[in-house]
Amino acid sequence: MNVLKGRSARAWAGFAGAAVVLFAIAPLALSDFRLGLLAKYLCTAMVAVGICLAWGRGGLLTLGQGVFFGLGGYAMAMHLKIADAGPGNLPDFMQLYGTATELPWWWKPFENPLFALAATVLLPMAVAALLGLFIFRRRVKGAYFAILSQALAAALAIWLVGQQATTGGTNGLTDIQGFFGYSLDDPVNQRLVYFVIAAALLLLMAIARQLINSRYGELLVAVRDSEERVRFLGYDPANVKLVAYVVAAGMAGLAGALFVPAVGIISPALIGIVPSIEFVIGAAVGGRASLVGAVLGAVAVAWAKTALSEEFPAAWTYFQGLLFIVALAFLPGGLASLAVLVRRRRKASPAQQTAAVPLGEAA
Amino acid sequence: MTVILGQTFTGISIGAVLLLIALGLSLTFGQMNVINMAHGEFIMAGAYTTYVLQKSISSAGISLLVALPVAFLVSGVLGALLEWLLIRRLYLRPLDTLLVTWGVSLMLQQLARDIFGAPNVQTRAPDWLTGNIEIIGGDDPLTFANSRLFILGLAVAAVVALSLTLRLTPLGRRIRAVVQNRDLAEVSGISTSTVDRTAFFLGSGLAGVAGVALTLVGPIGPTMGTNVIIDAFLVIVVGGIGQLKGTVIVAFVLGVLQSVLEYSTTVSVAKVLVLVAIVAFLQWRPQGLYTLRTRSLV
Amino acid sequence: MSELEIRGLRVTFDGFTAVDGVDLDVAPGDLRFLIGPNGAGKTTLVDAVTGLVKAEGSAKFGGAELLGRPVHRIARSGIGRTFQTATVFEELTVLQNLDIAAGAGRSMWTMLRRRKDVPEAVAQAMETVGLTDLADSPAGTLAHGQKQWLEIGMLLVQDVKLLLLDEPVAGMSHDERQATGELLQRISEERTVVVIEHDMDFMRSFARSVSVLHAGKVLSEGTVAQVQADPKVQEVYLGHVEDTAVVQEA
Amino acid sequence: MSSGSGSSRVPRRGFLAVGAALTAVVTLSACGAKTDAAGSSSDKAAKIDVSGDTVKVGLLNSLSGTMAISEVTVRDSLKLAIDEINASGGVLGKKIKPISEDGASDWPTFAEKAQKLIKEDGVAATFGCWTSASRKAVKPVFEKNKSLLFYPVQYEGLEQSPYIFYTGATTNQQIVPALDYLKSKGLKKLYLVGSDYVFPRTANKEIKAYAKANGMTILGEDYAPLGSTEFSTIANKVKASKADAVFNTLNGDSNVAFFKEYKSAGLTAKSMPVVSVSIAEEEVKSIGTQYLAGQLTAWNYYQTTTGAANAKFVKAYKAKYGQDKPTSDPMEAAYTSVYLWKAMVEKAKSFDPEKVKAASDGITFDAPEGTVTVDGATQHVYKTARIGEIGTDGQIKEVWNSGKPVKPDPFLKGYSWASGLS
Repeated sequence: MNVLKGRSARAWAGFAGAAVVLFAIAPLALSDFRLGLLAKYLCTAMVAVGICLAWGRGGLLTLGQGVFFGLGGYAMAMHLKIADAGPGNLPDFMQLYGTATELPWWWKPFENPLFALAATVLLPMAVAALLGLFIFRRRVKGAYFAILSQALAAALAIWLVGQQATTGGTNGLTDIQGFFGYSLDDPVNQRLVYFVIAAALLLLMAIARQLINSRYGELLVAVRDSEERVRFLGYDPANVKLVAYVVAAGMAGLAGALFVPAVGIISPALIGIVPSIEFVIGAAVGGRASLVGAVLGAVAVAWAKTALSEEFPAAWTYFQGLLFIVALAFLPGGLASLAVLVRRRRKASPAQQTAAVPLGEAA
Repeated sequence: MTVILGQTFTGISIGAVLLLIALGLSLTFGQMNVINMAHGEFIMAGAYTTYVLQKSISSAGISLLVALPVAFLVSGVLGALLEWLLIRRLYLRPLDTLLVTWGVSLMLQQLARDIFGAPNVQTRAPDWLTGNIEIIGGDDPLTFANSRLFILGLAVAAVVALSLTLRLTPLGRRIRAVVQNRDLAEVSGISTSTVDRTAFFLGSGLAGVAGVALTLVGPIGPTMGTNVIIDAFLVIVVGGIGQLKGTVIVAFVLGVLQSVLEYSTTVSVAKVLVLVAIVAFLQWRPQGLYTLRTRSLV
Repeated sequence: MSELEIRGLRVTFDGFTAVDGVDLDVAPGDLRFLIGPNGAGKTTLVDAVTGLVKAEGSAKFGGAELLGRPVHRIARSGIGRTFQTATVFEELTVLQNLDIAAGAGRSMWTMLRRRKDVPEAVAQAMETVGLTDLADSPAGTLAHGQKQWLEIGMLLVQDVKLLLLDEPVAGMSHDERQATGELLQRISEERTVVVIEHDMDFMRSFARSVSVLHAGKVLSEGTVAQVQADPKVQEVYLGHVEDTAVVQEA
Repeated sequence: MSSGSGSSRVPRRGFLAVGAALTAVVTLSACGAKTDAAGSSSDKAAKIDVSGDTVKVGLLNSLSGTMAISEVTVRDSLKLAIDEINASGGVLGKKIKPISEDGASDWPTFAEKAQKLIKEDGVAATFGCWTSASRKAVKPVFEKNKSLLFYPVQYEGLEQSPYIFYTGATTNQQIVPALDYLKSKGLKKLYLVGSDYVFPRTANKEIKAYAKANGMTILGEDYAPLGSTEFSTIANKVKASKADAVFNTLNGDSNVAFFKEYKSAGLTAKSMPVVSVSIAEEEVKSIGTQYLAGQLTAWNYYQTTTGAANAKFVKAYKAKYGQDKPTSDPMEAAYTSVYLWKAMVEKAKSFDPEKVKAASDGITFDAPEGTVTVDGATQHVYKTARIGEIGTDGQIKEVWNSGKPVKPDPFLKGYSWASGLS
């Protein structure tokens, strides 16, 4: 029990430490521009939290997270565009490219801020639930699931591009001025957005942590490692996977929604196959099964992209390729597994090694 | 009438291209269950091989014909190399293979950019491939493009060659043995690692051949592989893993479906509809068109 | 306590008939051994009863038809099984493995909370299969025999009425077999147990009744002595019946 | 063992920590909101770094990703112009120091890098962007920070940002003249083929309005997803339509596949000419004259454009980047844009964007394409429209030009047929 207490104390300290870094140190140490970048990285980290849950714990390689990120982002951006335009007016791009004189019906509900906010999370979750229900029930798994996810990401991106008059086409929704009444021009409000994102990330991590430590979390790992076996224990693995998939989708949706005020744009380019794969890489590098690893990995990879591409654009591509190869082929547990190794070596407890114990007590 | 015939031919020729790019995958993904995202870059390697050969052999016709075996070798060796360096460590982790080979594909693309430059390069098609054959003349003519007929022929030849190899040669028997029961094959004295590498060589080599064919219809550039790779995987998934006939049928069905939908709607809508149709189909038959039913352990 | 009742069960794979019209009754409290040469259809029979493969005919447990129902529903109706190769959740601890096995009926709310203590049934099962000391070890680190026991423990906490065990003592030492056999005898007092086994010695020591399968059909049925005396059985086994242990194979 | 250790004993009191974190958020964000209550800040133009003897300018182009093909050439010609200016003494006595950033063909990255150039580097102006989407993504950044962007590519018009100078053609300097040309040749039945994005869709909207007013008919309109390389169906449709000519707004890779299919379908420049607005010398090189010879393009500049200024530009470019590198319209517009900025700064005697803007009207430059003049009202440029025919040598030969620079009219206000468009 002492061990348990020690660990929870450490996690408590970890959370507190993260809060201090995110809420006190980063805002003081970074310029407005760099803080804005950090906000963007934290959004990818939020997606990584969901990926950690669904992929790391549940074994579902979610190669379509871009879809949910995009749905959340578009839901948020649609509301903000309507709000920017003001009552009775059409968003700027519709006036430019469209022929409609009033909002399309499927835009109308987003006029309501509460609906839009709820939709950023619930819409991706609903889509994920529908898809998951079909896919997991029919036991489409592994490679099929991954390729289907990619196909869907591609289909959504192509569709959005094709509907220029109502979705902004390739441009996406840009030039977002305000965030629920606060002007995004103002650096103070940009900081506010950053704080909201940082808080949301911590909240998602707490939710994920609770799920991972719960009985459900144990069951999820069991499903990942041997789905059929779980079935013979009387569970329907489809439901177990569905929960993780839907939660991950909701997290990606929230990330997309907060990405919009932080960066000021959402576009089909953020939805397709490539961004969907890029969401995964951060979690893979940091350690897909470790929450902290996945989050730090996502932030580190996003940061490396900015830093490297500022200096050597071509090098970034090589480096990114190399990251995938090294992290997955040679270090499947990600950087987090290195940390675990180090910790184990320091303790080197002999108790762990004595696994083979003779029988006896059975009778 | 000519429109229907024309579109059917177009669909078949789209199917032939799909078939060529998917054929190599039917071996590496279908038989060996390796999701190799760098397959598209092996296609690219085949196309660049054509380009390089054309620089040294001035006759477009001869260089194209020479390119077929050379591209097969170049891409095949690249594939075998990839198998030896990375994939053999990952056979038990198919999803990790996907991401690792995605990394490889990024690096190969950048490599192509550094060697050949970012812009597309051009190859000349031989004159006998740029024209077309008039099937119905007159005011409303029906023509079949020579390049498309050539690709169709190439695809058919490749399918025949592959299925004969798998069925009749000792190598083919070994590949099938390893696919069906790896452990048993191993204890029966088959070197599974050699078989894996050979199968990868063949599959990747076929990608090279597809690359040569693509120079006749599309751009030759660093990203040409990524444009087609997902479609190719979908063909295999819908056709059923490990089923050559499934791959062939599905390639042509998707090709015709695509061309009909493109004609009656728009290209974007057609693309989306085809993808949705595939998802729906997999609801109905999650294991694809043809499946091997076996008694499986858990 | 209910009875397993199989009538005219047939399983075919692409034209090959693996199980060809099997009739089988296993009474409550029985400890039935299914034996037969490789390819006799033993495992396929169990697969069919537990919903893993499609089958024709009828398989009823406690009067309820099993065929055509999804795997997890069959499991929930009180039927559990193990596999030839022990399948436990290697990355989870012994305790976690057992806790999951115990929990198919848990509410959403319980699932989403942490496990606070060790459930009574789990503690008991750990005691029964002798893994209490290893409660916090990952199952992947267990010895082969211990994994088999963990699987049996999982069936116990799952509280199934019918246990279908596929070669539960494969790879165990003599002492371990003895302990396992005694465990099965005790378990079968309250439940129905069906064991697929190649180890004739083990079968002779612990079986209450035996069914011999050959080429998808039931060849012979009865007590150990009856079956061993059956000339048809001796013919099938080409005299190997007398050997202490027939090499088992997948 | 596909994944890392599932270390399972994990802290219990996560929620407590979250509680603490949330408290922190509420407190801090409350502070943020309060400071804002004063209202939005008004004047916060980015600081331009003019310390020392250099002035920085930003070069914002995709150096990686799908758009790198085109945008690298723009970056190269921007650098050429900067080198030339530096060699002749710089601007207001300061050498220009280019800071190059990679937009990576990704619109949010463009916005991010634009912010970096303005806020971190303190650039006096930024040159670059190619796609409309990237321009739309950075537009708010430049407007918020009151910093200048020079955009060198022909585009779909309907835009006039106070902080962007458009040195490429707007529609009335490229598409409208091309239509005039087709009309004058009696090619009145058109088929429209384009990539599925903003420029083609907007351009085609204008083309349809023009056709309606000028007795031309549009027989069909097809869009292919960006990067699409399967054009056999579109070629069939075009062929079946029996149009007089095709108006092509396809982009990038798609052009290669389209022209290969076009030829396979038996269509030629003689039987059904194609007018392209996105195929310049660089693209001709990668598609091949085998497929392109005889086809038409509409631009404001070709490598073959006559005049001393162009001879000098082509020579300098080839000397710097290689004899086999062609020059093209967007490259020329980019090159010109640097000189235009220099002239504006010198007239304003300041790097301050507001003063530069104020000085912009009437600035002229003897560009490779001929003399160009900045229209201060629209911040576009007067340009000469040219139609060219692609030759078997890969060069584009001018077959028609507008005679004098055309006044930019991004909203087509001077055209009655376009009244319903915006």
